[in-house]
Amino acid sequence: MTKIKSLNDLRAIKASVEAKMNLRERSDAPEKLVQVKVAMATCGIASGAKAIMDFMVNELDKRQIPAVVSQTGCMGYCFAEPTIEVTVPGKEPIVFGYVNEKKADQIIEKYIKNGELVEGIIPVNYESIESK
Amino acid sequence: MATFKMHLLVCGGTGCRASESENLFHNLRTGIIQKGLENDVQVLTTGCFGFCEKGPIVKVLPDNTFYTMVKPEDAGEIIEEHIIKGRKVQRLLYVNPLTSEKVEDSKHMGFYRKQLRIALRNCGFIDPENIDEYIARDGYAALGTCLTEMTPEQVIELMKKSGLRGRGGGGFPTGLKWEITRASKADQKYVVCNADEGDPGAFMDRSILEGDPHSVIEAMAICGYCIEATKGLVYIRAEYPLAIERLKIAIKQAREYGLLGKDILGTGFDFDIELRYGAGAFVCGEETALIHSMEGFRGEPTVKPPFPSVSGYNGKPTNVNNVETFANVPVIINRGAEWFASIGTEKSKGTKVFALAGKINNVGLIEVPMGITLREVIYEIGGGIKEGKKFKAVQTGGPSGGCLTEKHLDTPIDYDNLIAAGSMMGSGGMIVMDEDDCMVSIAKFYLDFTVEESCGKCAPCRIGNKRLNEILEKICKGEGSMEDIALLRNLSNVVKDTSLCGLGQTSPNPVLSTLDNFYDEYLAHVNERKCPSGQCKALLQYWIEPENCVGCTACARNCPVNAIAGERKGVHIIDQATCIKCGACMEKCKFNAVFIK
Amino acid sequence: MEMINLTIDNKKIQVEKGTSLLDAAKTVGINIPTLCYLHLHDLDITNKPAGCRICVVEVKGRRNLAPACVTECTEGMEVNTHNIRVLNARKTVMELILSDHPTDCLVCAKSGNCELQSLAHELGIRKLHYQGEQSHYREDTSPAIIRDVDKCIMCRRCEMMCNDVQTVGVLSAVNRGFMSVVAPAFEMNLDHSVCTYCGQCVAVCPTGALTEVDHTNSVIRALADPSKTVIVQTAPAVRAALGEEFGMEPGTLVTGKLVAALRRLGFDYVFDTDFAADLTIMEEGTELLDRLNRHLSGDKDVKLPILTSCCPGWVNFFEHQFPEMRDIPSTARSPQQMFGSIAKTYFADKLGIKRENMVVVSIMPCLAKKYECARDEFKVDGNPDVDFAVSTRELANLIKQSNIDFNSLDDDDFDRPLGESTGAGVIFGVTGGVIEAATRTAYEVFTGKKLEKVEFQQLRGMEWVRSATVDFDGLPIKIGIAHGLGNARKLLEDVRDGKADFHAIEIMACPGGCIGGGGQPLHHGDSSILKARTAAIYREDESKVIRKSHENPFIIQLYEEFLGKPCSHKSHQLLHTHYFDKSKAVEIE
Amino acid sequence: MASINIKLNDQKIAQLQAICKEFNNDKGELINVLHKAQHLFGYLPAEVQEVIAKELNTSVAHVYGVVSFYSFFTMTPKGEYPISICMGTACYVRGAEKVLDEFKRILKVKVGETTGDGKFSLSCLRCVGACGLAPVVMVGEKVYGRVAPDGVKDILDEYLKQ
Repeated sequence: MTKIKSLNDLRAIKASVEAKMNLRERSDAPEKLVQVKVAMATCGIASGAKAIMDFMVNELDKRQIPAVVSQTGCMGYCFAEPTIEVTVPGKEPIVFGYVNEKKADQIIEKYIKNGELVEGIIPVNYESIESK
Repeated sequence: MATFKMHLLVCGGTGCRASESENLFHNLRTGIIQKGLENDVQVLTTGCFGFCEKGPIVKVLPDNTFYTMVKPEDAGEIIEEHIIKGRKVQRLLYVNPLTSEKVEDSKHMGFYRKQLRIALRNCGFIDPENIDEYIARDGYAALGTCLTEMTPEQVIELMKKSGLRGRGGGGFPTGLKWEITRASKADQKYVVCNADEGDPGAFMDRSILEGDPHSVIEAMAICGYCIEATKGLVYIRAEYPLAIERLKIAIKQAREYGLLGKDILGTGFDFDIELRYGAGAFVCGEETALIHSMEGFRGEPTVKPPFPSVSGYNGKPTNVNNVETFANVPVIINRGAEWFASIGTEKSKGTKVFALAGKINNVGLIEVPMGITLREVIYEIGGGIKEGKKFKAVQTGGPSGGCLTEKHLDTPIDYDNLIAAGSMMGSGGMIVMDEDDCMVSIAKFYLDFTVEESCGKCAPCRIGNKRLNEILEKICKGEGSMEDIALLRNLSNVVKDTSLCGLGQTSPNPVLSTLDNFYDEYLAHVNERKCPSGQCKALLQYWIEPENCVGCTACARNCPVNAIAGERKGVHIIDQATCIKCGACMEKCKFNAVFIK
Repeated sequence: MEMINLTIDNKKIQVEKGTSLLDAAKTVGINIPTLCYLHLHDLDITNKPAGCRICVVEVKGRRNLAPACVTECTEGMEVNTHNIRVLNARKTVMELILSDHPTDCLVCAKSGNCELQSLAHELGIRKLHYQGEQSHYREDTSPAIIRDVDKCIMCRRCEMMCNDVQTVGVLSAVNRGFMSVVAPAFEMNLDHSVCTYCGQCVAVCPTGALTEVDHTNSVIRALADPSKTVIVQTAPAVRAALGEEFGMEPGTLVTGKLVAALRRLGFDYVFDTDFAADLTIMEEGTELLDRLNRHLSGDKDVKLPILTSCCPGWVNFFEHQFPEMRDIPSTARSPQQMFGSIAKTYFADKLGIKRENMVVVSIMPCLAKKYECARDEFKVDGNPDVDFAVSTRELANLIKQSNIDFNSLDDDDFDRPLGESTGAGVIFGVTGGVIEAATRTAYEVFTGKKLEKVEFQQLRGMEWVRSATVDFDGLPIKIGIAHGLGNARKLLEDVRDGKADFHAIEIMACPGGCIGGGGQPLHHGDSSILKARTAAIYREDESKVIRKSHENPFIIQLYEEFLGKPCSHKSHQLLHTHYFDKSKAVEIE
Repeated sequence: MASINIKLNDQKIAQLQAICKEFNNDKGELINVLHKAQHLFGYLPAEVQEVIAKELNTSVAHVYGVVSFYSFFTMTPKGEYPISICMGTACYVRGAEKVLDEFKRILKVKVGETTGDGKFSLSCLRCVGACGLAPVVMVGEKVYGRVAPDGVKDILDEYLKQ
């Protein structure tokens, strides 16, 4: 990693990373990637989030679905751990709770491949600072 | 395989289920099948939308229509009009109470959401182990702004204007604390992040450190700039291995980028952070105890003044803030003091993160603007009480706090209101109790904790809490008297009045607030020798109702102490002297013949 | 000086900035009760953990009550020290402390002299409203100190003394909450620790948690045994403090009454440790001059400075903590042991009795003496040179038990030959005294000249570490003095690191020297008592006709009749010792 | 009271000294040193504390005072499978005490004790922050959520088979 030596350096990094992140999130971009975020805080991991993360990485690869799987912190839905957020290009992100391997498999087969929802959706119930 | 064109999401939260969402779901699904649309439209139940007062909720995708207060008999109309004809059912649309306008697309009705995530802005959004993702979300921009465009005085002024108060429980104005530490002259000063989250049932700080460690690092650097400190220390619980790991990674990445270390962003400002580990002592959440612990001593608090801002770690001026407080700082710099001050109440600005737990459906981490009511938190965000039971109390502030009841449900939550109601904000644990919880036992639970965690330095906390606990135990056993209740109250007041640190000064709060709010329960234990919620074992008696008993012998066979006598096909009787109140008989009886008296 | 105006109990007062509420209140005749607080003003020793919460007062505008001992006065403060809220809180806290304290006051060693007991009385505690489980710990009896920590109230005075003042580091608060207590590592017994038995913990303990091992019954039994000749020696510091136990003003000299009382108790011979102190000067002084002369003649191997060795707490300290430097102190035994050794040889021979039939009792201001006399190297065939070391406090008790009206006793004189002493022997009892006594003799022996003035003011005083240069007829002799083991440590570290170039150093383990010993009447935090005792010792010195050890006729006689000359073979056998490396002596049970 | 008399071999002492050195033999770093030492030995027997005191130039009493203050430090070796029951409020109101009672009943030990065969030790801990899964039990590093008293036997069986 190179050192960030000035505020401009910092802004440049922000711009480039932001562009990359947008690329993988924005629907109209040519590279259509499915994005999966796995909540990997203590309670998530305690309920098996690691296994779900591995499952998603392996299975999406095996089933040749172009996707980015990343870890993230607590989404706040501790009651429904493990939780994952799936963003299919062109659609709103959807959070699924109580994900086990069977549910993860359904999410890939039904939702990611076919747009069919599966049980266990957790509606996002907060505002982000961007909207405030 | 079907490719659905539309989805109907029916809220399956407890609140909505109570208002017949299950029937609604059933009607929608059968309606769709009747119309032969089962391959085009998918009907699903979802988790709680956090809008229980307007339930049941139906959300239609992909057009984001949001129907509120939908009755089972509305199913037909939704299918007929919206799905087949493409016309939204106007009378079911959500009406914006401010504008009285009907909202067609829920994307434009974000304001129904009770939560606002500032401190948690990146939690569950970015990869905490990737600094780039933090930077992409405006990370380190605030530090950049402070270092290049603002003087320390200006930053402090901005913090003061924002109205941010310490989120660790005390509620001391953060900007003022920074100003005092800045004013203390010394060759070395320290920024300390208090991550010794010790309240049982609170996990806000852990979640922030696990989900967004850079926000804390950035804020500590900003604080260092303001108070002229070049060294930061994070005092973190050893019981949080994941948070420690993530924080270590984040510090390493920040160093590699030059955002920690020498000459940050070419401005000549030096700042670096080290970790110090707690070792399982709740009292170390108190800042003087925390500092002694960091110095390698027993975590015993000392009298303030001198405050750490004047004489802290190694005798040097030290600014101690907790994790959540720090997490708010970069946003305040980026968005301005006015923006932050526009959220919340007059004296409590911004949001507060709560760990919602206990007998509530949606256990989890929530962040709400100050001023929200308990009712909103419990019934709309929390999805109501588990198993539809009756709400009894909510405990805030952990062992330092008190119990709030039905009558406080509509009190706006802020620092001052909670204190006025006999509790406190604390670090943000919010434990919900239902009708099955005995409040005397709850008070005792907290006292058990305090007795365990008292450092032992001052007499009232060391011995007083022990005695309080013993009196409570006596009452729970049905051996208490009215004099004990009077003693309990006097001792609680004295322990509060005379203890050395915040731990002892607040430890009797669970006793006092239950005495105030649930005096009847105490009286029942003392006068009638009864525990109204059936939790106090010593006060329970298991009896067999002769009319229901068929003499199957299941209870007698399963009784571990052979306390139940009776012939096969004859009525059984429990010998109260032998019974150990394990409840096995009640569990095994298939005829509801065993009851508690 | 910035002045602060405030009101205490409606009295307007003005105090210097930085004054505590406790001290401010005192200026207008308001005595706020304290318990854990301890302030030895002249020694700058303070203990104020603000843990007992007895001194709480109400400060207008504050949510909680404030501990007066650590709360600084601020401008415009309005304080109430005895309204109902304060009184109720204070009494309730006291009841709490008592609820975790054994109530065996009637048979407690501290009864009548217990700060907790007096406070309970002052506060008018008549009933314990709060009762429950009491904390229990193992009792620990060492050769000198008994720890009955069930009686510990966590005032932390002993911990402060052991760590901050003495830097011995044996005691620490251990455990947490209700089970917290002050104890040695692993809650083991003191005799498994590096304890020096200086007894300063005992000297400040407000309750019966720390007391001395009591030998009074053994003494009574010995006195009652017709087959034993029981002789007693009394240390110099005892005569300057014993009177306090009988209601006399601190600083009252009771030498004559002391002798009379001992005689009434039935001792066959009443002797004086001061005699042995003179003997010590002869031996130690000779050793000093020997090393000095060798040094002056260019001997590179000679160890300088020479360190005094008459304080057993100090000996224990360096054996544990500085074993590599154990060849620096003088090999001379302490006066107590020299006395015992001479008594059971020279004097026993004179009487024509066997040593087994002689019992030597010493009256000491010290608890480490109890350990010292039990050391194996001070026994002959298992028979100790000194049988029992009894503290000043124990002696007072012995006198009371024996129905002696101490105050009405007529003065009496010590027996001869081991009762005759000089002023030099007397000043052993205060810090700087041993080295002043040694200087008086060494000067005259070294220079061959007579001292014009025997008082060396530059060696006196209460400062923790002092240094002075004495002119030995053109040769400047550099002398260092430290009292309190923490200061001894500093001085010793300087010597070790080559930062100090003293010829001789005197060290006393206890603050003030023996007059502040762990076996003295309790000062209860009043350091003016220590000053008064010091003054008394110097008065006794002044009143003596002979003030230099080498002029003591009975010392001269002893050498002539028995020992030959100082540092002779015989005196090495009887009056010198060797030291041990005890750094690894800590054992785990 | 030291419970078990172990004799440290030179290699272990060297390791301990290395830990102390890593922290510049600074007694202010005592707690960090103790954490590392406990990680190395599994517990902090008296001898370990003595070596640390010597290396950091402080008294053994001070080290023990610190060790006995913090509940994270232990002077007794834990069982092969240390069981910790979360006693945070969330777990408590969801029945952690009953779960604890069941462990006590089956293992026949009290909190803080180790079973005779050295297999299990039982302790309570404060909130692990997995309140969503209350009541929570940890066996070693593994977290078991939503544990009911009748599930206790199954958890133990898992380890007894091994």
